[in-house]
Amino acid sequence: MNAPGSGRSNLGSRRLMQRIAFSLVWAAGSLSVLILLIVVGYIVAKGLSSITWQFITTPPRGGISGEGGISTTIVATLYLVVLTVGIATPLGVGAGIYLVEYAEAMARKSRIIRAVVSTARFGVETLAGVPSIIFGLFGYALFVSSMHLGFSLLAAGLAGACLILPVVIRTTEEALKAVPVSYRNGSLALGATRWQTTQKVVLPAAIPGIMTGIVLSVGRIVSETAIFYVTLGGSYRMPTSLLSGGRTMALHVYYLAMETRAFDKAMGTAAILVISIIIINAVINLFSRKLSARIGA
Amino acid sequence: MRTRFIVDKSVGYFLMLMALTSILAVFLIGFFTLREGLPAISEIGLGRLLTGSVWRPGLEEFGLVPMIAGSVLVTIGAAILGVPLAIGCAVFLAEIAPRWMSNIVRPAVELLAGIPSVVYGLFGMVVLVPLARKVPVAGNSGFGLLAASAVLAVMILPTITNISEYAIRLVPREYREGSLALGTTRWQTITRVILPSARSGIVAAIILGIGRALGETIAMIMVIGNSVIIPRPLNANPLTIFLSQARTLTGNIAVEINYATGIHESALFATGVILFVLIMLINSSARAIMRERTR
Amino acid sequence: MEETTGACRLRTIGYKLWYGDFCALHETTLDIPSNRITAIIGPSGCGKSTFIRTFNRMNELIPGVRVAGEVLLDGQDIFRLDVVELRRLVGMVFQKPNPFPKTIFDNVAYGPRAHGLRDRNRLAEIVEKSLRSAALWDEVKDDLSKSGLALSGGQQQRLCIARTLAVEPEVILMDEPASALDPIATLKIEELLQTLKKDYTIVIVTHNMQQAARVSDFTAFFMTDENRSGHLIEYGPTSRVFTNPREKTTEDYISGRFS
Amino acid sequence: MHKITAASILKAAVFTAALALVPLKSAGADTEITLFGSTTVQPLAEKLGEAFEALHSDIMVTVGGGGSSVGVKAAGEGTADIGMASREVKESEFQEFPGIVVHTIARDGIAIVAHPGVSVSNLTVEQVRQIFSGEISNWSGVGGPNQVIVVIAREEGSGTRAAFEELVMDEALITSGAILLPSNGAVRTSVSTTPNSIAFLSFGYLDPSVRGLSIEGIEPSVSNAKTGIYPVVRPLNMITPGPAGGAAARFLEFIMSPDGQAIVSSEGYISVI
Repeated sequence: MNAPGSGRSNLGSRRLMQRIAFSLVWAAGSLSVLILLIVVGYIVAKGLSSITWQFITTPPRGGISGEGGISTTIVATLYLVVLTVGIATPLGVGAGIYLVEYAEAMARKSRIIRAVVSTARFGVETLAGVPSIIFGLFGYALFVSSMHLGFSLLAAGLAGACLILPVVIRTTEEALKAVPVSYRNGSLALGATRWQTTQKVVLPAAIPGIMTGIVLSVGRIVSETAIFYVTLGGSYRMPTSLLSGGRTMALHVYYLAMETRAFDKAMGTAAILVISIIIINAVINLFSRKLSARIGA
Repeated sequence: MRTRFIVDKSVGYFLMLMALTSILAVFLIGFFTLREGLPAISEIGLGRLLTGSVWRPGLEEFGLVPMIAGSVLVTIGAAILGVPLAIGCAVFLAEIAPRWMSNIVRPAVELLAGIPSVVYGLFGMVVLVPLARKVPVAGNSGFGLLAASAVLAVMILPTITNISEYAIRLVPREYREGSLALGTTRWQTITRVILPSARSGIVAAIILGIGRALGETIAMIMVIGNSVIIPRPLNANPLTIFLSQARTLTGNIAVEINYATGIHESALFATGVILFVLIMLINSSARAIMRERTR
Repeated sequence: MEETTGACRLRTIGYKLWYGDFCALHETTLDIPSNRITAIIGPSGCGKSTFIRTFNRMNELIPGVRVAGEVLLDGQDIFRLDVVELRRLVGMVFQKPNPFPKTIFDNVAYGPRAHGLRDRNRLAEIVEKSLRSAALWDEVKDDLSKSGLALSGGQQQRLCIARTLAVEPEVILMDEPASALDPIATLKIEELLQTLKKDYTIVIVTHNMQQAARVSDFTAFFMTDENRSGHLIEYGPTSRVFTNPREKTTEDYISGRFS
Repeated sequence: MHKITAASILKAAVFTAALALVPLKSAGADTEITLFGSTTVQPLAEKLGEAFEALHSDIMVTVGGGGSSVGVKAAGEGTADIGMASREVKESEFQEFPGIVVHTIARDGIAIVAHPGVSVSNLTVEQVRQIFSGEISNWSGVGGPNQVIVVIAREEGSGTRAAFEELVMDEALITSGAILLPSNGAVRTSVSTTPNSIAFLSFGYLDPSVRGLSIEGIEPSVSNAKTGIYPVVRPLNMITPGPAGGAAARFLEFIMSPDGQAIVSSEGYISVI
């Protein structure tokens, strides 16, 4: 028992060390929850009083005095969600299907295709890391100025679609990879082509995962400010066409906070934003639970 | 029978085109930002842009050193506050938390990632700036690096926590068991075997967090003061540098792009090019580290 | 039970284990003698790994595990001992060689260092002694700073044994230590066991009956019942269990009627 | 779950994508007037637009910000029907867009404002220059308490800043230590919440949350600006890509009418008739 490495001697101090360290780690975990509660709690508590049915259904007015409600900003946000998701989903799902279902088989045959595939992967990875202000600059240079779309939903939507494209691609890839290979083999063995297999067997199984990606993208667009700050113009009038300017809810929070002293309304709008994000996260969790249940079954 | 396979083949190529839209977008982004920034880069010179310490567009002075300093300092501040917290969270979730607790912490961290940056900015403006103003130092306006770093620390927490937790979970169970079987405490196992084995993943997580910090815009312009100065301590205590106002590269673009014309606008695009290149470098080094690890 | 000669080091009395509601191991009462090699045999899933992971309380790492009954180490209830101290006294070598991604030296010095030893010379002594005891010294003495992962599978397993010896345990648990190795490496490990038993009490799980017969002094045979729970069927000196089993099931198993 | 098939998702996606390409421009250019530019002119334009819409229910006025330079550019490039600028159009801009027409719809004073807690109430032009250039960095330098002055200003390119520099700063430069904010509203908000701060602000944004300082003993008020004794005044311009036509012309006519100019006055700006 007088072993050289005998633990008895320092076991007490090691235990103490562990206790201190674990308390700190527990504190870190709890602190993240606490920070969330403080931020969300503060915003919602301050904002709740200004949220009324009227606030949601009337348009903003009064310029810098920051009067009125937020109806037009909700509409502009929804337009942008539909627009960006509408553009990015077909492209993103298509790209995801290619990268998971086709890329390997096609790349095996040709060196050019192999290069194409790795280029595509590089594109997705890079795009995912681009900061949103750069998407904004790009949207401003290409869509607003060069293509003469002006500050408009269309210009902002195109720039916003670039933001969520990698999100859709990645979640689609994840969802497709989670579909067991046996599903595919079963279908292929029956003589179905790859596309038939993908369409009839793989995609249906992957739908909850793909939906997760779409909902995640919705969240990104609802939260985004920087891109729309430089491409959307910021008018709070009701958008009438794709070439109208507009103001999303997030942008409205920015303008109210920075340009007016209507902090209560900024808080109210921010509270609605935060609540929508909480709902969106809940939906995502629902989908991913559904997904894991399905894969488990 | 044949048509089925022709369809299959053409669908494959069609999907391949879709897969290439990302790289097309990257190319277009690079191309247009560079095209707009090129006049400034050629006229002013990349060297003067990167080393000039005065930014006065009215006098055609376009030095980015103040913004580079601002971005670097606010990122350092965010890392000091956020990295220990984020890694603590990751260790907690991966190794220590009982199930009920991780069922609270994990969604909380996810939600922190989802909260719009404008909301963080608003919270910073209304709560943190007045709080920072309470530090009794002459010339402290509250707006500045401290408030901005605190906001940013929370914003990078989810990125670092998620990727670090993933890296820690990738450490083979055998290492953990092998260490515990030698009579080490769980904490010793974590610090001596698990964290070293997950090191590259954690480093990558921190780098990605830094990339995210450098790219943040709206929350920054709401709390950092946007002054075009190289931050320096407000008094003899060097820590008061964090009470100084500053401006980030991203803020420089956002604050001025709407008001800029000609060479000034081009200089802002050049700022964008520099930011883009910087973040691409950072992200690809993080990816390289992660790839190294999986090998 | 009967026939165990010498001092008894480990003893289980009415020990039971559940994963959640599933009873993985039925009441087991067993004495493991000092300085002997005790082999645990039985078909896959019969609870033999679960059983030896009892002795260093490794099962506690799995959520939802419950135990009942007594387990004694030198007469002391292991559930009352500090688990960290227990694991130092009861070392373990795993089925798959699991050296840490560190140098050979650091792998062996890991335990003593964790227990607070800082003295470099003393560490170097322990590392050499442990590597010698694990019959690995001559193969690695010139490149102790090489990664432990760069060794061959058999060397890695002996490194893990050296790592275990470095903290001077009283008991060494081995969970199918040779199942991932080739026959030559297996032979080396088996030879090593014979020298180690002079100083240590060894419990080894194996599904290789020849190996059990070759190396062990005592053999315990576990078997699953219709509910897939593990039962101890028979326990005694190896020579007797293999030549003259008392239970029909043991005989069937040994003669290879099922596996 | 099986009701949603892959095909239906793809169909929906394609449909929405197609939707994105169809109605590029709404019913006709004459029913909507878009304005972009100066954040100083923006709130005024919004008020004018609301009044104009009340008279012409078929026309919609959409006002966005951006800043004076954007205003000139938007008009010059034709991305807006009307651009707004809170400063004179520069020679270089006329060279770039030779066709543009400038309409001065109002004039605006630039007030020097401070946090309500600041005890100083009058400054000379010279003192203002020294404070904003950083030569005087403590309120004690202008007869106030011993407190560091927090200078808040607009960023480069702002029309308000350009006018302020031209009218007050002469050749002096605004100190680089100034907090820079991207709009008049942001400046007002920050001055009202930051002790010991000073800034310049469009008259239209004056309200009790900030303290307007007298310059050379003259209060920042519309009447003082109108009679010409308040020294810091600049034009507010609307710019059309060419001679105004259609709805934009009717909107400009309305602005220049007595009704329109009454709104200009009531919003705190100086009418031009």
